[in-house]
Amino acid sequence: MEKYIFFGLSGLAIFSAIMVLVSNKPIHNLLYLILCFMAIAGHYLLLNAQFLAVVHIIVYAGAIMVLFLFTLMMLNLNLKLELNKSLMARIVAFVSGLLLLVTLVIILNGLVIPTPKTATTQIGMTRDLGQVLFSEYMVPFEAASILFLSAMVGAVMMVNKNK
Amino acid sequence: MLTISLILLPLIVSVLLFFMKGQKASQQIALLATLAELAIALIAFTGFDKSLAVNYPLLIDWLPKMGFSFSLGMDGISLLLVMLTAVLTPFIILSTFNRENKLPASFYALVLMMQAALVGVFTSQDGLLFYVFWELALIPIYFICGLWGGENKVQITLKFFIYTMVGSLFMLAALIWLYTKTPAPHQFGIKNLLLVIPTLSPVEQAWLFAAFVLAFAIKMPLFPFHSWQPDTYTVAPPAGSMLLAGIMLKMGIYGLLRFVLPFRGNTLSTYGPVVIVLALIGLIYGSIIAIKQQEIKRLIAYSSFAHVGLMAAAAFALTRDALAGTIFQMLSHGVNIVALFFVADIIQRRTNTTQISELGGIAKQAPRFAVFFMIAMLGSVALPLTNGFIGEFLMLVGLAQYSMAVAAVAGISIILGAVYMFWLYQRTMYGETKPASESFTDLTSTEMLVAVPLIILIVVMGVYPKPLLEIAQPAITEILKYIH
Amino acid sequence: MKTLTALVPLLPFISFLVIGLFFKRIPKLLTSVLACGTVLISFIFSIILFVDLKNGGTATNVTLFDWLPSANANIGFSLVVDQLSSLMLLVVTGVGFLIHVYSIGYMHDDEGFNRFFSYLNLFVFSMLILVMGSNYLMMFIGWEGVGLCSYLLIGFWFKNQDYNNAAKKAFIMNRIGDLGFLLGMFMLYIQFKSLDFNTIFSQTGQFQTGDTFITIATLLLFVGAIGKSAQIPLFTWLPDAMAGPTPVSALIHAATMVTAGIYMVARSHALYILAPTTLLIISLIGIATAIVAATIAIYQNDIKKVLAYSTVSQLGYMFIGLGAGAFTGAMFHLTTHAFFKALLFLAAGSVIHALGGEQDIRKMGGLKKKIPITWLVFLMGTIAISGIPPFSGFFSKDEILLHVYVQNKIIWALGILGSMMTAFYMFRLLFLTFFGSFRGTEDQKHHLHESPAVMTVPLIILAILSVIGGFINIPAVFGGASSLNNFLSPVFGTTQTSAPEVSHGTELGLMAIAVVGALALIAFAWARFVKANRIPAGEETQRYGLENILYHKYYIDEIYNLLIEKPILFLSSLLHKIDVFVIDRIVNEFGSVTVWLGARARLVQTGNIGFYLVAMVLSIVAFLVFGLMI
Amino acid sequence: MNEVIQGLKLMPIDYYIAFCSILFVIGVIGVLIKRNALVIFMSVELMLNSINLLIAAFSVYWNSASGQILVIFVMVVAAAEVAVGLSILVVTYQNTQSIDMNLLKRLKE
Repeated sequence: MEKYIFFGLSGLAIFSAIMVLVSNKPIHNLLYLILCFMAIAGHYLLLNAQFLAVVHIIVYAGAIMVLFLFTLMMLNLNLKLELNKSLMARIVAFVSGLLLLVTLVIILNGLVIPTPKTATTQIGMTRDLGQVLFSEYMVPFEAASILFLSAMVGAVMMVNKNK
Repeated sequence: MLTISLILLPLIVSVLLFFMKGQKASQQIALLATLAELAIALIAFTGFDKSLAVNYPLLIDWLPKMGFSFSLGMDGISLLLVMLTAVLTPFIILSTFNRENKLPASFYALVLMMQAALVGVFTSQDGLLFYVFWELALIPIYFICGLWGGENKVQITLKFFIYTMVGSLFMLAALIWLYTKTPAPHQFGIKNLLLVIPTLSPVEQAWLFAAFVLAFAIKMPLFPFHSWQPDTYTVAPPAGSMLLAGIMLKMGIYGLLRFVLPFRGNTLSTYGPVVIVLALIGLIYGSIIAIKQQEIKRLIAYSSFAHVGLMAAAAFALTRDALAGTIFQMLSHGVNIVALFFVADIIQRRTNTTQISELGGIAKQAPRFAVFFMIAMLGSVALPLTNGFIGEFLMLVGLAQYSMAVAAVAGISIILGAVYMFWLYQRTMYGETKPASESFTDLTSTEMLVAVPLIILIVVMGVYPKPLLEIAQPAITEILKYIH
Repeated sequence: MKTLTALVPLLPFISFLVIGLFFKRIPKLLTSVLACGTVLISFIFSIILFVDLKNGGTATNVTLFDWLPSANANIGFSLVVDQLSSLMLLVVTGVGFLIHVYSIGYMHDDEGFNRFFSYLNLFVFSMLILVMGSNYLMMFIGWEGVGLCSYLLIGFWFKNQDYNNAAKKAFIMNRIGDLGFLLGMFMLYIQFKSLDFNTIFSQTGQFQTGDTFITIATLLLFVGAIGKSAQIPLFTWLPDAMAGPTPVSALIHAATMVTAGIYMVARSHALYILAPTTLLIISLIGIATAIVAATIAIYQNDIKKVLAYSTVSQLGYMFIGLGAGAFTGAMFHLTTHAFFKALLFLAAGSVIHALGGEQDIRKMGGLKKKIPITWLVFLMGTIAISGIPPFSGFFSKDEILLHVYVQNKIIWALGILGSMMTAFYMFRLLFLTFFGSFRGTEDQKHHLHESPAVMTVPLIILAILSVIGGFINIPAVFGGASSLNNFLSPVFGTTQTSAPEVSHGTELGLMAIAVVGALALIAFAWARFVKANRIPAGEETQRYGLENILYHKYYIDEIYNLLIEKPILFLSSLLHKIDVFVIDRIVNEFGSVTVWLGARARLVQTGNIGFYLVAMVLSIVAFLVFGLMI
Repeated sequence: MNEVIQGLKLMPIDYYIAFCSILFVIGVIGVLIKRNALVIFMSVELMLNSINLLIAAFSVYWNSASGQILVIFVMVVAAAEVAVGLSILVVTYQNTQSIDMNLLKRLKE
């Protein structure tokens, strides 16, 4: 049962990822990407990382993708022809990518991963995560907020500069 | 404590000087600092205990996990070279007193920084520290030559800088290699590094030998790595030339004695002759080239190159006399070359030229100067009872013990040395007075303050070299112990 | 005695220091007193030391301080006065003192008066160190020291670059010899672990006669003597050295410094007698030099040059003597030669002084009446050098030739020939200078005057010594006691063949041949230059054959110039070019290559992000693969 | 629900590794072959997500919450990055009327 869910989600993710590359309209790319993210959210659920799954949906599908979409709409890029590289470049790129995959697979195959400790704790639950996050990772968490702030300021500054 | 104060004193004064302005004040402060340094060095000299392997040791852990410590100390060779540095620097500073410099305070600050670095090189007991000081010494001289030099200074100084830097990188590589071979926990102490050498394979030893020799050969310089030298000596300000030729060049030979001679047995007997041959080639080659030089500083540069060749050859002869001679010659060459560059400086200041063909008849105008020049020259051509003779005699004796033929070839330099030095003297000092030297005034009292002590040094070291020679003996024994 | 010994060289040195340091301030009178006085005191001390030795005293050894501690030996700054050095001391300080006095007059008007005397005192000091040193290194100090003084004094009038060149030539040729000396010294040092004379000579017993080591070492030492004593092939500096003031020529280039080579060989006789090959070579070089220099002298027209070549020739005789094992003979000739050659030079100086600097004998003549004292003493000197009995040169030269005769008849015959030539050119010089009519300018004629007493008195004293100097060693055949032989025997001991195995008849016959030959050539000279009144041809005259070669001194200077000087200068330029255009170029090319590579590498940075990315990915792959392989 | 999760936990970690690798490489290829800056950004997001998933998987595998915290931080950074990146994109577009990556070559001039 779980297997089927796993493979189904994986297949969906890979398919939509490929479609991101294949389709030529940016709006389609975006939609396929969202689909892919949904599949990944499913994986999180499957891992019992409920909090992550929710955050993932909110942040990626909700925030980031909307941002993309917004940019897309604002610049009205959808009507543009897809800019494609020369065939040669694409082949080279594809081959290098495959090479990377092959090496990765070989290496990761060779990894000996020790068997985990038996555990049944609900680490993916919001409560548990929250405890860890606000105790152990308090300082990085606050730092992250500063990062956000600066990113926000930066983004505004940049776009504003020309006006 | 004594050793560290020898380094810290000039360093601190140097830092202070960077924030100062004005020629007079900075001159005097610099001079006082070097005199204080000399006083400390003299204390070290009088309190030196020959029976100890390392005098005045100082050990501060720096990176203990890496076996790297701030470890200083002196044996006889170190002490003599520290003395040389301490004695010469006041003269070098004093020799600039009549000269208007731009940014005088920075100039003296750099000279003092140089002094600190040189003392550091000579007293380091730790390989990495040695390297740090070695490179530190390069920085001030780079600025001294680059900022206060003559025509084409930037290009020539840069070449000198990169060239020596490349050499020292080889040394660093060799040091690190040795370090990784020390038994765990790894140690950077020079003693530890040297003890490793015999345990290495012949191929490794050969590579290390080559790396060290290359680094020192460029510094000294040894044929055929010398081509930075004539240009640099010519273009550098007089004080820079004095520092370079008088003291800095000794770093190379000191390195040879410290790091290369302890390669025992086969490596040394296989590759040592290569160095000797190179040194001899340089010796004859430099001497012959010097004969036809038209520019005083360039001539002195080639003569210095030739002398260094003899020192390097003698160092590899590996006999007690040769080593004593090499060490002694380091000192006397330092004194003589500073005197000669001072002569060149005076001529340049008075006549605005150092072209030999434009000079002549100076002896008539300036007899005291003529005497000073004459004695400096005699020291340089190794006339008995001058300091040059003691060193050359011991070196040649040592070379003769190594091989009579080598001594004979090396001896030719005695003849050639006389040829070019007397030729130089004759053309500048004798003959009809040329227009450039017509208004040549004799030595001023400040200049006498430099000239007279130098003369005294040249003569006294030649007449009574015994104390200096004896101080170096235990260190030589130590070196020879590594070899046999 | 020890204090005395130390004071002998020290006094002139102190005088040198005082005059040298204050040469601008002290008056000439003080300089004269100081310079001459110290040498005189040294002379007196030398006499005391001599008398002590003469009365059976033993050699005095003084070590002033440890000079050079080396691995094998502690070379001390030490002096020794034994019979041999005592004899040299007398010559150096005695003749030196006379020449100092003479110089007061000769240099009186020179602006470098004080400088001159300081150099002269330094020379005396160096020479005394040379003869008194008790080891080879001490000797070498003096050896180089006198070379330096010789340089300074030859180039005394340094405005003239020709003089300076002569001075430099002298120093460098000496240095060539010195290198040989040094190498010889090294061999001894390595073998005997010492440079001390006594230590070395006492160990010579372990060597067979003709031992290769000894032969090479002695030959190398002899190279030093060749340079210092102006023998073939390093003799050309000595005639050029006449550029110096005449007292210098007398003191350094006739009486003392140039004899250092003879002294050195005599001092090392213990080694030399073990090396017959070396002795033979010494003989050959000596006779060759004697003949070559004598032939050149025949055609020289410069009064000092003639004397210079004659000095070279006489030094050749001394070496023949050494080669034949006549160490005493050589020392004897050295002594008498110091007397008469110093005399001749000083007299020549007096002539030059009288003529206001003229040195060309073609412009002299008829001076006999004008400067009678000079003429008389010059005559004494000339007779002495020509070997006419009972003047000093006869005895000393005869002793040498007698030994040579026993050893090698051919060399003896050549020696007689040379001595005949000596008689000829010396009398040629005498006749051309003092006989006939005056050939100089009217101006000079008016100024002709005898030198002041301060110059003539030393001349007279030297003349007397030249006449009677031979009596210190009258051979047995004249009923003499060979006192010099006896005096020196503690040094040379049994090693020297003091009494050649020839009958008195043969000995007298040999003497007769020499004397008759000399007289014949004197007569020939008389006929040619006084009777026929022949004057040597002028500078531009075309000369032919042998005369031309001799006049141009066998073209030796030109040959050296072509074979040594030119190639070295050429090599110097060539190597300098190589240095700049090859060695430095290679270094610079390293820089250029780096710059070039940088320029090429820059092209990789296209700015094409796609390319960067691909490169990045591929690099990651490469790293991973590399990691895998390890 | 718990049983499902228990069962899933038996899912071999290798599968996750393989899946995430593929996803990652697809992202890489996307970055390489596209010239549209927007799509390149998307591909980057894809790569980030693949890594995130792997981290989360290992976090569960090792039973350690830190991994999931890390994922959160990665998301934070990704969001910030997207904000800045997109604004750069907008500025670029305003200047060049294009979002072709190749045009950025001109930056060097």
